[in-house]
Amino acid sequence: MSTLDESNVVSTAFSGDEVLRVDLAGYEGPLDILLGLARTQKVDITKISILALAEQYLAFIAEAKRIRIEIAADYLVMAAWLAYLKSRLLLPPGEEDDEPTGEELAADLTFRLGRLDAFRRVGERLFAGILLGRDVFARGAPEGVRVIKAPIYEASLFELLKAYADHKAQAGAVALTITPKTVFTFEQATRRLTALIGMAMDWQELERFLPGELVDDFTRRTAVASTLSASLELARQGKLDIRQQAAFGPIYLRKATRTP
Amino acid sequence: MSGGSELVPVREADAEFQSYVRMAEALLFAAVEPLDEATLKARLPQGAVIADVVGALTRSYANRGVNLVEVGGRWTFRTAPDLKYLLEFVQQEPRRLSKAAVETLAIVAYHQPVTRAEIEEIRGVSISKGTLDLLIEAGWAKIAGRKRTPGRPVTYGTTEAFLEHFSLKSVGDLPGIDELKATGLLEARIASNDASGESEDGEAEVRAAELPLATGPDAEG
Amino acid sequence: MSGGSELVPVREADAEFQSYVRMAEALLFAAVEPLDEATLKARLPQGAVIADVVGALTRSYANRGVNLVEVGGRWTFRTAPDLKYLLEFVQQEPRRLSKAAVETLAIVAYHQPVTRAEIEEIRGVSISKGTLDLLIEAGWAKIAGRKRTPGRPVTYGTTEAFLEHFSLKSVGDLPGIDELKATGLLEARIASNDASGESEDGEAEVRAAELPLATGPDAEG
Repeated sequence: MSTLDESNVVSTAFSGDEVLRVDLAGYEGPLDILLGLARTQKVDITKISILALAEQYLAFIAEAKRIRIEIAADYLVMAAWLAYLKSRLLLPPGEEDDEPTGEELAADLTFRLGRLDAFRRVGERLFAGILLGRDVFARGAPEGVRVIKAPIYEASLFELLKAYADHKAQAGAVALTITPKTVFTFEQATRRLTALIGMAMDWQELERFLPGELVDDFTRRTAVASTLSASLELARQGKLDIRQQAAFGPIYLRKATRTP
Repeated sequence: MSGGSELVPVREADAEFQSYVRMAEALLFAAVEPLDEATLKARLPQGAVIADVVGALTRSYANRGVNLVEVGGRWTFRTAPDLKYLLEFVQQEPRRLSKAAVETLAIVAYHQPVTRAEIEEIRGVSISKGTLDLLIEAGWAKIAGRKRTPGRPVTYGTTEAFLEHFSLKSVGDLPGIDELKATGLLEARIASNDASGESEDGEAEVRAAELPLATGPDAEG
Repeated sequence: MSGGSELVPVREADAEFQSYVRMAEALLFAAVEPLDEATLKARLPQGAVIADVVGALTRSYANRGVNLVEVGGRWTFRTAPDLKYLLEFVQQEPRRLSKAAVETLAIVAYHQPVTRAEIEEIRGVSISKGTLDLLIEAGWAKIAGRKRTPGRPVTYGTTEAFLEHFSLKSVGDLPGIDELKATGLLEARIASNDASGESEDGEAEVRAAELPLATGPDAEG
């Protein structure tokens, strides 16, 4: 992205020596930040050093934390994952054979960054092409010939879907007042936990799996309850391990060591 | 159609003059209304003699399917008079469907086969007779059959032309409630309690048989 | 646009062929939208070879201020790209798309048919409300069908209006698509891990185990 976004903020931050300017506002998630950071290495995206990238990202997040910027959960999840990746990359290979090697994980990340980068580039090329109404123009006052199949009546798919959605919205509006929105449901917890547990190679406190944006104490309690229920269900399915060392003590979760 | 330009045919060969012709051609083509000399003069490079440029353009289009014509001192492209017949029988003014018609069409698409009474029940208002007729006239809705309930009411469904117009492979490709939400078309909060509402169809006849229709025009917009 | 027409240059001289060219010219000039072969064929006399007629017309307009171009397999006249500076006065307010929308459109275009989950996987964030529906509203994206994976998710693709807007003959004409294909970036997954390439959708766990995804349904604004 050569224009109109804030990814330049970090570029400048890391090209100069340790002048870390942290601003999460312009970013669309952790992958976007990683790509911004990767660009500062000024090499072909397929040749970036993932290890250096991981360190940059961790420094970025640490700085954001230090100056108390609100960080969404997925940025922290990525940080945890990169810390894990870093340790895998630094560790001599050959241990724990059931896990993908650090190189494999790094290759996967490189692939994803390269892919996102590629789609961004072609997106720019698309808009740099010959656009109707900007670069070329249709006849200003056509006398009117239409494609034979063109109907007399016009309606777009958008209108059709919007009409139905609006209708549903109206129909649903009555029930809306009854449903408290603040409950973090069992389904949500299961989905979230399923997505996150893969990163928990080691024991992590249950608290760490709670969603980041818990507005009040009530929501938080529902989140704890549903996440605990979800973890029990996932443990039953053999997808994760649970540990609690004392009554009322903290509960720890990790990815199941044996695949079910 | 200035006869004067024929006196200086040399100029037409020159590249600069040809570039003016190209510019005038593009301008006259893209303009939403006929352009006068002053407008062309303002857009073309200084030194372009508009009468000559327009004259050359007029001549080069003289025998083509489209001609450059002068109307009230302004120029515009028009279909050659002898080819007007090609356009006449196909000229049609596209008309937009009303909001009520689009909504009815959406309900027919999502709930087919559906009776008129069911549509009214779902929409909460009675539908004017013209709405379904119009959808049938547009070629998007058709009579699908009859329902096996007392009175054997006619049911409606969508046509092949409907699928074609909206680029759908099948009716099953219409996004469901969750997908509408995911796309951003439906407020995310709303329909989470709608899982049961999904299967309205099966019970519709019961309800339709029991409930009086909302008849007032005041039920919704 | 058929290369074949060059083999029979005789025809272009013949009066009948020229009359077809005039007719096609008139129709294409008068048309509100690009015309396809079927539409031209239906309007022209029997025996007119549309590809030849359109080819001749394309060539005769090649160096003019207005060109005949193919978009999405249909033909239309457009002003020559090099004259854009002249026509700024008719320019429409360009639709300003957000970075997210441009990226999403690129993924839909180059990766179609693509599910919402796949778009999210590539972008690493959940799709914000208003991105896909904006593209659908602009008439550039449409529902392409459903994927044969668990849950049969809706897939998205681009429309003819998209090709028209970006002056593309077909999806295969997208800039850089060959490079993207050659680098393997359009393939679902990197080969190194497990070969779960095809059915990405149902397997959130597999992906999550490899790389974190954006998890919150509202991870972005």
